[in-house]
Amino acid sequence: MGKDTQLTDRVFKSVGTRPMRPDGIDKVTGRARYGADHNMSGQLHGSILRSPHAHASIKSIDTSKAEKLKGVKAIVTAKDFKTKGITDPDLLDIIDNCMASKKAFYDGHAVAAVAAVDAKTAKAALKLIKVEYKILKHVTDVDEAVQPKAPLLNNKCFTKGVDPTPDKASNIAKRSEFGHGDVAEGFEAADVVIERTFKTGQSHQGYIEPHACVASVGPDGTGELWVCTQGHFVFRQQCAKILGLDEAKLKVTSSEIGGGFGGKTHLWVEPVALALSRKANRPVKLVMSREEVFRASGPTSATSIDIKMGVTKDGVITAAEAELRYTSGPYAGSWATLGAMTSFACYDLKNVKTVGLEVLVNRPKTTAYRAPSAPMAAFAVESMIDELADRIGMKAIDMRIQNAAKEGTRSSYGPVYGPIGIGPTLDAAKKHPHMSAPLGPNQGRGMACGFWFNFGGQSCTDLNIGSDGTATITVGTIDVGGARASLALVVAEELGIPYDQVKAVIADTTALGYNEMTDGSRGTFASSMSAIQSCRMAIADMRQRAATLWEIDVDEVVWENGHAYAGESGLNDSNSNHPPLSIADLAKSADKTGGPIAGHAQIVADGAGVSFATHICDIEVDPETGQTRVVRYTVIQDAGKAVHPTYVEGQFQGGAAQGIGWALNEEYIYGEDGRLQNAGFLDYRIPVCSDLPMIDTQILEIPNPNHPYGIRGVGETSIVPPLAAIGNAVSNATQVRMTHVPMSPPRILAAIHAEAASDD
Amino acid sequence: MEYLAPEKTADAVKLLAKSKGSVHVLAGGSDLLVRMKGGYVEPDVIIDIKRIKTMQEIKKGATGFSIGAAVSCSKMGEHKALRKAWPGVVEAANLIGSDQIQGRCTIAGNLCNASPAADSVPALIAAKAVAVIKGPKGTRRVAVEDIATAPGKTCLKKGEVVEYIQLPKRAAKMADAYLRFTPRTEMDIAVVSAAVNLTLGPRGVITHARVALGAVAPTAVLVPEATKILKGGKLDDAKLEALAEICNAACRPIDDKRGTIQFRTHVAGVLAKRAARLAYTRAGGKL
Amino acid sequence: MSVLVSSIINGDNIEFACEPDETLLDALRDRVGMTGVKEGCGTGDCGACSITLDGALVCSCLVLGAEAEGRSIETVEGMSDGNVLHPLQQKFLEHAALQCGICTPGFLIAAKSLLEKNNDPTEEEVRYALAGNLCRCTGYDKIVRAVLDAAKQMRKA
Amino acid sequence: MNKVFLWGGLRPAAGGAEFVEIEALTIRELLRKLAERHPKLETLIDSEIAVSINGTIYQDDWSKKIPKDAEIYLLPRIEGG
Repeated sequence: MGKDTQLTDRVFKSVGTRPMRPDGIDKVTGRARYGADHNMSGQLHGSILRSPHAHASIKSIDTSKAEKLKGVKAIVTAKDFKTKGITDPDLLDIIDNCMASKKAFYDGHAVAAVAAVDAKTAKAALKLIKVEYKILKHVTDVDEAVQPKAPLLNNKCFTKGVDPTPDKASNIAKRSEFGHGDVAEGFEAADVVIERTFKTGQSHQGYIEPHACVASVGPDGTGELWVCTQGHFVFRQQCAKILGLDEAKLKVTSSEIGGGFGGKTHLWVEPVALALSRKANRPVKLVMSREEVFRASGPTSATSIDIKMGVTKDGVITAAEAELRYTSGPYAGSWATLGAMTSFACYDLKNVKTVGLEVLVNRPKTTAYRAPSAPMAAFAVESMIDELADRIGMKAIDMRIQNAAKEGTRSSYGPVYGPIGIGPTLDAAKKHPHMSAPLGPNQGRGMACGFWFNFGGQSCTDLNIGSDGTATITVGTIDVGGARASLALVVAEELGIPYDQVKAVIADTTALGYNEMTDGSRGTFASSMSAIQSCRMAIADMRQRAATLWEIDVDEVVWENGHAYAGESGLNDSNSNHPPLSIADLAKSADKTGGPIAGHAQIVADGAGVSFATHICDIEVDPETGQTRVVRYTVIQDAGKAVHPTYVEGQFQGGAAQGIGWALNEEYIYGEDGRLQNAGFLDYRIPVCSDLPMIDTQILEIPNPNHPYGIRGVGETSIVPPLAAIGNAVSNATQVRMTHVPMSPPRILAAIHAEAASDD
Repeated sequence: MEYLAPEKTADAVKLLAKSKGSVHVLAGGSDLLVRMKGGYVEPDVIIDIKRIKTMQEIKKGATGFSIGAAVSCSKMGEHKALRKAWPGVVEAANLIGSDQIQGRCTIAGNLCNASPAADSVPALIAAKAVAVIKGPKGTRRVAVEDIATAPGKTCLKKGEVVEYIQLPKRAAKMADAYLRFTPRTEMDIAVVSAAVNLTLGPRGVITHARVALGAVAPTAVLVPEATKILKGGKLDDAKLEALAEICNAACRPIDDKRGTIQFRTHVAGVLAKRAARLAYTRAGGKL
Repeated sequence: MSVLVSSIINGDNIEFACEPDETLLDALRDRVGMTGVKEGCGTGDCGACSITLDGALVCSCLVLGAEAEGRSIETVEGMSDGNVLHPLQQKFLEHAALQCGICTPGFLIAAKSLLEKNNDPTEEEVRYALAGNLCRCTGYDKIVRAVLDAAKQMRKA
Repeated sequence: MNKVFLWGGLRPAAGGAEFVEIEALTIRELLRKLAERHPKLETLIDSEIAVSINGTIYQDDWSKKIPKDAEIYLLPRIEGG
């Protein structure tokens, strides 16, 4: 996709307006159908037996009694998942996670599943399955897991990324290193050097809709899967491979999705439902309980980060170094890699080095969570920046401005930046009234910056013009929070017709080519790019049709404002004998000019623009209890071009709220037995309405040169700064540096008391 | 499973006495249904008491208020006279879960669920409330602090059901207050809580006091030593500090997912002080 | 053994049979077909299954289906007046007070229950009244604005 | 001739080099030549690599043209939420 030179001064008509979403009425009347809202004839109830142990060898599974129970139609265990011929290690991990083969790696790991006529029978059947375990020593803490004597999860895990490869197995699955310059030299040049260790708890995406699917596979290998997912094409591909089905014969339909945030990019129960269905030759509905969601679907990593930064007394950061240890559950991932890449991405550093270590632990498999791995790294880095600024007597915002990355800066992860928005968000923050508003007693203000890459990937769209001139845009990316509205706006813009004459539809896997998932903030970025190309193809076709109707050369037809004009200058050509033709006019005669009017595009939407944000927040701390209250919160972020500003604001606000929850209370709490103690909304404590203030937003528009409208992804960056912004605010309110997320009241109070004791 | 919904207390008692297996009373259901969902209980019989009219009533009589066992906490919140007489008890009842939960849950259920962190229980203990229990052998009256014997265990015998909770009569210059600590503003379980009930004499002198703490021991506890500290004289800083200390000393908490021993012990004192100030000013005292 | 239950659901007499230990949430979804009532947790912690039962706002996951005998139930399916949306539904759309929308039915029922008791709530009152409903997408900002705006419009009407 | 920088994780497979110099017109040509020179990189190239050309990251499009003297940086593929 080439550059569009118009983009900076383009005047948009539809893009940038705030119409109502097309799927809205269904969602306010209860008509919208989510994962658990679909049923099929003859449907069975699926249920999963899960390990009660954090780490155990599975000696045997006896399903004979359960099989004899009346109403039980199928039981599957790992034996029903054939791994022969599968070489992709990630896919093998997915299969093992969906159904434990040799070992149960965490409390909640699936070991068997039942399909029965109803929930009651399924539940009774699970109780009749006898699993013999040999309990093994477990490790859930990231720092304990890297110790030489830690219980080993996988005796074939030899750290990747180290040369030569170690000959002794460990829980460190991968080491990845980034950076440039010479940090030792950099620290020499510094006037102040600070070293600290930060820890963050494991948080869950916390989508309100639990995973749910209905699977149906016939004896001929033809199947259907109805599922709440962020990527039904990816699910089709992976499920087909796992089950040994032909992709083309597996139709995957994405339901409305009740939140994902990365957690629904991954298979958890779907292959199990398909396997049960195939065995029973009946449709199977499988819905996770909330407890199962917490225990057995992927949370983010818990981390421990050693960081060292040096600064001159003039505020120049001379060197920065970090070792970041990220848990990835029982299987390798690339979470520490992403942490190592993103940690210092906001700054222009001459000497920087980051090392990420992927650590295996007896916790559920880590999945992506909104800008995965970036928030924890930002917590460490942005806390350090505040502390360094304080030490040299500089304002934290000024030190950030002075060191901010800009066009031409070599990023800490390697490449040199093009035009980027970190500087403008900082300038906007400095000018924002929030920065200078007075603070009350026991209140502190904090700020922090955040970075996320964003990406694009494969996209495929169809545009079809109806006989009345209205347009249907069919996309293969899931709409998680208003994308249909945004895509309809883009199509309306491109075709020059009103928004309400465009219908955006999410197709199932039989109707379009492959599409990547809605992740990496790519939904609107990539689908709009493909939609624009589909429109341009249809417009080219319509120009040709107008030329045919007018019996003139196509070069003499100009397309403007949704109309074909005869004559080179279009609108202004009053000499033309041909009155302009609207899309509706052209559609009316489509049967005489070549049949239905359509456009199609299949692209790799590369060139997503990186995205930066700066957040400001005020926190009040009760010094006697450590209780916190978020008093005020402001998000400033670059959107490239905000297609539907209301939903862009919504992304900013939602990301901030998730970050606030993570910063203050959310975490996985494990007992001595390695079992999760708080597998429910009550004790996991995501923020409720009365916990938050209004979240102010400021959208900056620094166009992405690689998108025809300048669009960047906006979904993820907003969760990156809150951990640090809140940490800095709490530290400013209490005069105690907070180093452990979540900053729950017991932790804050303990930190205040420890500081008071050290002062005595 | 059998679901039964008697319309008279006597019938409920009969059904409870004769039912076999795992028999459970359904008042608000906000604890029972959660335990059923989690598979922690599998009742053979559920006896729903919400169809019993007398158990649905809040009555104001010569001896004080009686609150039927099936009265939802939101109904308590809507009762003006009750709110005026027992602001601490009502605010405790209205802190349980959300509006949705309060539309169902009851203080009798909260009491019989026997959680050390139950919100309404410390307030009821401070209020010197009594549970009126009907059983096969007739009626007995038990002080609320004696109902729970351990986490999840009560002194109720087979066939017994709490019919109503009795709150003493109130005069002028009496007030109570309940405060709890939760990390979130709502939808949370008390990490620690404190209830203070005060009666003032002339010139703001405290004549009676009762203090109870929640979530700091296996059951909610009455702190009798606190009564001695508060009684006689006005509420001043010295009294408050002594109150905090005695409350800290009364704590026997555990470390768990909701809080640490250290945190609970410290905050118990903080909340006791704050609740005492609130009750004192509510009763007309000047700080 | 199933229990036969007669209730008034969104103004209509409806009979359904359910297991005695089945929740009203499951009965509404699986027996009556009211899938607008959502299950987010099944333990009363998220509010997605909010309904009113004889006018009281409750989580239907914490009510047994059998308890609904003779009682009146309102769900999101009964909120609009014919083809005219309830002002709350309209304002939720106008303010983009939903992203994924799974929590929306519960929020609408809870907000309606609030406005019936208090037609002029403050922001703080709205926030506390809706504290039993979890939303993970919006950060609540636009939901609160939508409810305040709907209240304003309903006061004028 | 383009300077092709390797992120830390790739360097062991390329004999520890921080960058290699390769002349290539497209990403495909670049990766092919890279694998020829450092066979150990081949499996990593197939599954784990994204290519940054002058700061813009390309995860998939191997037909992408490489401008003369562009800065090329090989990075791990990124996952998102």
